[in-house]
Amino acid sequence: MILLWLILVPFIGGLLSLPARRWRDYAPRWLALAALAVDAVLVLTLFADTGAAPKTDWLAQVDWAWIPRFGIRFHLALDGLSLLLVGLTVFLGFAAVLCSWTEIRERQGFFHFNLLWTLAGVIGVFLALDLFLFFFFWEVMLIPMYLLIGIWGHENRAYAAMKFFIFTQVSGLLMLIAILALVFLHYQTTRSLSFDYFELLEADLYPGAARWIMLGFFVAFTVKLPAIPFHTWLPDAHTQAPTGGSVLLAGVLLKTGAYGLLRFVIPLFPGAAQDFAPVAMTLGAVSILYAAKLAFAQTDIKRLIAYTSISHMGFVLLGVFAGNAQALQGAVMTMLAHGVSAAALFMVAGALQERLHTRDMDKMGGLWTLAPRIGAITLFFSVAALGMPGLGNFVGEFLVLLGSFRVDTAITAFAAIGLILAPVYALYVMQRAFHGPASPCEVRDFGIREMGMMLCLIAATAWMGLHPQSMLAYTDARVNGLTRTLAQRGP
Amino acid sequence: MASIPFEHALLLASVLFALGLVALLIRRNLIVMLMSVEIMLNAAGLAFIAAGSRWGQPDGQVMFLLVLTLAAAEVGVGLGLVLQIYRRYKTLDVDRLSEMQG
Amino acid sequence: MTADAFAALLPFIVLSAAAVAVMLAIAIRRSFRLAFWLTAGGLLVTLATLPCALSVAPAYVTGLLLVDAYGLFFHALFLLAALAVALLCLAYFRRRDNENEEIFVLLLTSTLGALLLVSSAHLAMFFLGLEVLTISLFPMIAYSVRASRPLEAGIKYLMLSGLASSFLMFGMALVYGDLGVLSFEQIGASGAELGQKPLALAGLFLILAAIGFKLSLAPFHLWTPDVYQGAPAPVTAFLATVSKASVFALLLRFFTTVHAERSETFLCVLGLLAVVSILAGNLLALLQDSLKRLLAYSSIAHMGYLMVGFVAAGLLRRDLQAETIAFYLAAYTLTSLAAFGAISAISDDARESDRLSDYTGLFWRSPWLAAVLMLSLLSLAGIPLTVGFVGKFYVFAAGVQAETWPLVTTVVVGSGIGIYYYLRVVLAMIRTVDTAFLPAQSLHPAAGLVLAVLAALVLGAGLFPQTLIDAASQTPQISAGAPKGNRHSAP
Amino acid sequence: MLNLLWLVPFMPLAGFLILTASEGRLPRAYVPWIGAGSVGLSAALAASLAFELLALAPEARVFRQTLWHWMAAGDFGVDFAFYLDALSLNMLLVVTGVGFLIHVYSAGYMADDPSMARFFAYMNLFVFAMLILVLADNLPLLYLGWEGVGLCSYLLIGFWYEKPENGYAARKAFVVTRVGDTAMALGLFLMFSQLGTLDIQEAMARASTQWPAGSALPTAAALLLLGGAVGKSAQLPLQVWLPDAMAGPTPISALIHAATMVTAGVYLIARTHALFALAPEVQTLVAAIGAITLLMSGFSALTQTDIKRILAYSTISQIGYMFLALGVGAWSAAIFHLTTHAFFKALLFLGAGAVILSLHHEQDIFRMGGLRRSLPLVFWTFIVGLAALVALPFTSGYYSKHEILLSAYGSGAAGPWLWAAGTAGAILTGLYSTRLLLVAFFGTERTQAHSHYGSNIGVPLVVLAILSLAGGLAKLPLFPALPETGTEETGGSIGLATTAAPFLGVAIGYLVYRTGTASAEALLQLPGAETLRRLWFSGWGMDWVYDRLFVFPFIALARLNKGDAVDRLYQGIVALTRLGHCMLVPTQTGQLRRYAAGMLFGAALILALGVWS
Amino acid sequence: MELTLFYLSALVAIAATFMVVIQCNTVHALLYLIVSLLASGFIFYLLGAFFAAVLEVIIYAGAIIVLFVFVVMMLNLGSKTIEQEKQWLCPGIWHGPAALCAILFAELLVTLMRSGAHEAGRIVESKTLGIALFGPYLLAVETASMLLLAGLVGAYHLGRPLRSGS
Repeated sequence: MILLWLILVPFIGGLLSLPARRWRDYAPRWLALAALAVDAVLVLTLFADTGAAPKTDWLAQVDWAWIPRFGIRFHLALDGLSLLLVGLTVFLGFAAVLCSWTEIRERQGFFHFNLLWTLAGVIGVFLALDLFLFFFFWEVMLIPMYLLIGIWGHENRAYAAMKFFIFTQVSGLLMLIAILALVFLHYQTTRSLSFDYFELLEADLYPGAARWIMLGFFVAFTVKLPAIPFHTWLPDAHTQAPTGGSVLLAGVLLKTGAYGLLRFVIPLFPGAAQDFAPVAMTLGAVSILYAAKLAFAQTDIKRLIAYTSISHMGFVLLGVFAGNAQALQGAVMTMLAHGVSAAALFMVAGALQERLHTRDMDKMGGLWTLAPRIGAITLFFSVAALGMPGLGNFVGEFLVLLGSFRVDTAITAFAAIGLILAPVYALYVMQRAFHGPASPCEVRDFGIREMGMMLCLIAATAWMGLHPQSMLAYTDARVNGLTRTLAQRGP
Repeated sequence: MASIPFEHALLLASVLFALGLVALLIRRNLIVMLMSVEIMLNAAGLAFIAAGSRWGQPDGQVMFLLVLTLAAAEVGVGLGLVLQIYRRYKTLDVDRLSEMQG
Repeated sequence: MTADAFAALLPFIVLSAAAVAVMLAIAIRRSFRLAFWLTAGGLLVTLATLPCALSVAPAYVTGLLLVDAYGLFFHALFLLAALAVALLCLAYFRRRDNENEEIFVLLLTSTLGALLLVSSAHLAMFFLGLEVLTISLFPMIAYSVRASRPLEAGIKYLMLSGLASSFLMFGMALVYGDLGVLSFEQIGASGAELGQKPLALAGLFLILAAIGFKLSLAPFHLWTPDVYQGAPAPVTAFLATVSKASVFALLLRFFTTVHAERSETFLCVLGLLAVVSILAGNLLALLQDSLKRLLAYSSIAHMGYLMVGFVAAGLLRRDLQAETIAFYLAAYTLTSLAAFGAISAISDDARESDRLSDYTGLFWRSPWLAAVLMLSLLSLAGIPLTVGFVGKFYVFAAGVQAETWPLVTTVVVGSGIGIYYYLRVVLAMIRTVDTAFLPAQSLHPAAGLVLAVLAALVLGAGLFPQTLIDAASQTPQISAGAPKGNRHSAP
Repeated sequence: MLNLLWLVPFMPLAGFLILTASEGRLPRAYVPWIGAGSVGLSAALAASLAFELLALAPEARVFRQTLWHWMAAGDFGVDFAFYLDALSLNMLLVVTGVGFLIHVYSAGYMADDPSMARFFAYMNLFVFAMLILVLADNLPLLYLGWEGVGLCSYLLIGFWYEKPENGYAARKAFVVTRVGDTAMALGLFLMFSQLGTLDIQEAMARASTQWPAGSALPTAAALLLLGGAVGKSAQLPLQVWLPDAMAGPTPISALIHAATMVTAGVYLIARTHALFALAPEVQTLVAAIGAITLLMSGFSALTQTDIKRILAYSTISQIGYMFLALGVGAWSAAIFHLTTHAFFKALLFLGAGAVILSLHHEQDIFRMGGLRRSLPLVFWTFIVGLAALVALPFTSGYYSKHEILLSAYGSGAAGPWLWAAGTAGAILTGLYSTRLLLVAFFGTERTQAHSHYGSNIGVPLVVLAILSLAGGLAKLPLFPALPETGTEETGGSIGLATTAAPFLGVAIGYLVYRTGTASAEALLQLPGAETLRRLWFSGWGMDWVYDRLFVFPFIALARLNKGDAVDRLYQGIVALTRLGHCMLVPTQTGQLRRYAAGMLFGAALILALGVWS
Repeated sequence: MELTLFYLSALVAIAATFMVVIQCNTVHALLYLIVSLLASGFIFYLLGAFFAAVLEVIIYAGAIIVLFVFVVMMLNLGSKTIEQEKQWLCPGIWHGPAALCAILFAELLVTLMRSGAHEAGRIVESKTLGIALFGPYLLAVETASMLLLAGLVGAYHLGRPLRSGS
């Protein structure tokens, strides 16, 4: 039941924050915080419950009949991987609410409604173990996010929102087709119609079918991830979204794609995934480099950060398809660490836009003098983004490369060039926005609220870098299971 | 009565049908267009009669009666509409009635 | 007449009586409200007689009508839709001095036509039902005779409908001429050697052309946008839902009973029509600025999706076909009613609001109305949470199971394009404009009631579709005497 | 007591955290106390640890401390663990000792800078990272320190961020070293994938047993590690960043870009010497790199006019010696030279800093002159430093460099060539050192010097001068961390020539610059000399080449594809859809008769399909 | 004999219909249409459908066409419209529609030719027809009444003059 509440709390909170605006202007955001706090308590309870126990199996489950006609069940379950990602979602939910505190002045009730519903959808994605339910949440989270971009976004919001929606929706349909194909093939052999994850894990597919079905899933997830060549929605969406939206997009929504790869593509189609691994890994490596190069070329700071996200997600793709324990754990760590660091960078970019009314780095410069706190925080997260050891991103990237090196030396060496390109763009941001002579204007530095939030993010990043084992332990069992699956059912 | 080739009757119906179609397509006068619809319906009726007489069943004639009913009703409504249109547009030119497009 | 036959006929009798009663009432005293209440009462009583009819189903009445569960499902649907349209009319026709009461008579007769159509078991009844429906629709479409657009729409529909009727009759004559029988079942009995009966086959294709016109399948779709746009909004709602759904329901009954789907050619033609409709409808809607035209084009596309479901499910299993069609039609009816209802609610017989600019910022002017419209658009786009998604899920399920990949691909492409224009409307509605100059929309309570109920149904059936699925799937037996053998052993 | 090892690095970290958290609101007087004090405590602790460790038997001089389990995945697992042996102890002492002195010096040097707290914070962070580097028990942790010092280097080079060129230099330093680091990371991956561990000692042990000497795997691994080393230690071909790195405050140049960080590459190779020993070709390559680098940068140093750039090239050159030593297997000689170099190069930089401070940030030696009178303390300590650099007998540099050159000579076939290069380099060293001394400290006073430095500048200079002189007497107890290399007695003539070479350089320098710059300018009139000077001045044009090979193409490519070519694909789809729309819309003419024709067409079509199929 | 009559009246029907298509004067066109319908009625008779033949003459030619005549006279279309019709009927616009119709006709023709040869002309007594109408087709008749009701109400609504004002 606790799993259901995890989804329902933000859902109800969102509904409540709609009318709350009439009561007080600030009521919606406090309500949102309250809802998130309740969710956080739930997540912490789950962490506490599982802290001591061996993290091997599913920690909690909800399983009800939903649409018996198709054997669709309302099946939620949680393992270490889900738990971490749900934790990340709630954590960044706080960040998203807090960074919208002053930015969003109009239609606060509806804003927080959408924010919370997006979170509910994402949590649903991380918990759903019925493929139909998964798809359901997968799509449901799009609409509020679409509205977030479309209503509170920046100058080109309509285009960006549309692009975001169409990309994810069309790829989602491909996934739906793949899900159905999987279900019906399974039905043909077993005569039992079911969308249940565990049952479909046993599906016996002939390799040709498995390859195509796997591709359907793969495309949906790589669009969301995103990887070259399906990435072009992301720079627009991230750039145009309000800060809270960008935080959720970069921090959480992208992770759903990676989660899908880990949860579905690899376990359901181990053989096909292994056959496909060289292509996928190449895509990952190309994403890393190509996006890094594009990031360097940007002058719009949010766009730049958006491209860095693509670059980092390339590591995830690489890691997932490398498929050994190191690479998979690295992919998970990259997801978590990138979630935090990219969210923080978007918050900085949002803060800058709120203060300077521009995102063009050519119009910035010398901000360090004017706002040293913003500078220091940007520096920290730029450095995190470029993979500084001791911070979370490094652990992820290092493990990914470590693992993938065993699988494919050439691709890994190619991908490692990304380590060189990362400082090129990351430090370029610092140079253009913060270094250089100061302009004579006044810029409000971060206040207590923003610093508190940022310090939490910093602490999280450093914690992930210095003691990643505390998180890796949660996914250890799942990753071992995956490697075992790959070893047994691989080609 | 001597037998008449069924196919020839149908052929006649087809010719009439096609002629009605041509009329519908090339005439711009609304009343004539309504007339051409009548021609086509009549052709269909003829086909029914022919079919009924091939099988020696009353069903063909029943269907013809229904066609007749439809034709009457349609002409009633259609002419009412044409009247309104003429009042409004002062013309029966169907091509003038293309305000909505695109 | 036996008691059973009477029971089976009861809905038709009550409905006809209601029509006559309303006419008489109008003749005695013109009162819009009275006419409305009589109509609503008539529809409700008819609805109440359905269980009575169901108790004797399936029952042939004089060989012309077959009252079975399949038909009764649609009866209920159409009666409810007609009730909704009646309520919308109450809200729409505000100028009560204009002798507007006839609309209710016509509404009742056209509903009767639809009911007859779906229950028909004989070409004569097929024809009559269709014509009762159509003849009633002519004056309904041209109802607001003071305006030019309704007249234009009316004459277009009348002429083209006459043309279609001619095709239909000619086709029927050919079928009859070749086979000598008129009832569906008898045609089906001699359907085995349909290949050796070129005349009958040609007749069936001509009938298909007429049905294609009514369903506005491309290339018979050209009339659709003009008529949708020109007709008063409640009439458009009726036209889009009851008229289409009844013809499609009949199409299924007719073509399956005569075993047309055994012919590969036939399925190919239907598939082709589906593909062309999907592409043409979606492409035409792409940049459309009139919401009613946009929805008209979208309905073309939807008929294409439905046809995909028809073809695909037809390849598999008959009950699945009926279930798919029934569910999709119900979903489509609900959704379209909501969409046109929303349009109707902000229009009246003095002014039709169908330009996209009329909807700019609607979300901020009257949020609930906009929310309903948004919901219905999302449902049309097939986004989860809505019943439209489940409908599309059915289509995909059938398509995937039958492995009709070209059709499935087309549906995906069409959906992708579709999202664009649905979201364009959504974007217009959420555009933030200075609302001070725009009047808040006042909502007539009748329209408000209809929209609230419809929105609740769209959401409710989207979240918990099992009830509707049960209703739709308990109607698999289209007619007695259907052969038991199935082409495929798949579900 | 040894258990307090963890405090050594964490003391500076604490300093960093305190200084950062204070956000510059701490009273200025406290800042140096925290900054230098934390390092001082570390140094004291390191010294006491040294006593304790050295009290043990040589074989037992190993201490391992695991702080926590860092990360594990599958069969991979590393701890956050420190490893203290003679080698790391040596580095520990150098880093904390020299670091402390430079911190003290900085308190004076940066006294007027508004961002002093930030400066000390970065410095402390650097010391922390450097200590992690040298203490790391495993390669990932070493990599943490390795990247950490790189980051601090970046931060400190770009410390004065208002000037864009400083930022450029900082980024250049980071990116160029990152190239090497990436190679090193790949080396790590290779080692893990083949050896199954990244624990240094364990990996070395496994490599020695699993890999035959001279086979491909150790060669590849050693090559990749070498990539990291040349990046960090500014050796060919990645030396281009170091001269530019002089943009930072001078104490930084002393601490990071002379004494400690740049020698990390030497430390790395010494740490993994077992691996390099398995790859003789790579070892030869190391020696060759060292030899070529020391010569090339010696020539470059000859032509520089900026006092810090002269010292920077000199640093590159001296690290070249260390590489030479590593390449010929003289491990302890390399570390020995590393240590002495830390003393005298820190001294030189600090001296140069004092000069620069006195001359209001004037760095061109040709605008100096006559400083021996205005800055006597600096002058004398500078002379000591230069003497050690030139390796005049009885200075520390003499012992270490002598050992290197003799080892080089005795190292097989290529030995004499390496020796010759090293000796030539020694001549060059003498030459440019003399040039620097004569031009800057003698002659007429061209810029008025204001000596206003206090004791916290003077004391470190004196201490370092003493160390530079006497440091060579200490016999570093590096066994068994590094294998003993018995310096076999080579012929006396070689030893004599080695000793004499610096004198030759000094003599030439004296002849040329005795009377100011006139004779040097005369030399430039020789044919080709100006071209050569420009080539040397620009560091052999490596920047020019790299710009054209990598930087410009990358920027051009980035600019060209700013809008993302892949997006065109999707724009194409959009355009196609719109085209479809535009082609279909004309069918909706609104004309009834055309609609009828459309229907007729449709009917004819499906009938045709039905009839003819 | 009957066959000859059949072909003769078929010829008349076709010719009259053709004249409807090309006749510019609406009233003349209507007259041609009556001729065509009468010819059809005669064919019905030849085919043995006497009742239908009678209805064809009475209802089609007698009632429906008269309705047309009324409207034409009500609208009082003068000679101006005839001129206009002539302009509209310029030869250019024939090609497309005629070609399309020809194609459709050709398709029907091919189908007809494939279907083989069958005889028609069996007499169906009016009594049989009556029994059918009030037996199995009872519901159809009832429904036809609803059809007419709808047509009636619709024609009433559309055809009445608009009240001025409001």
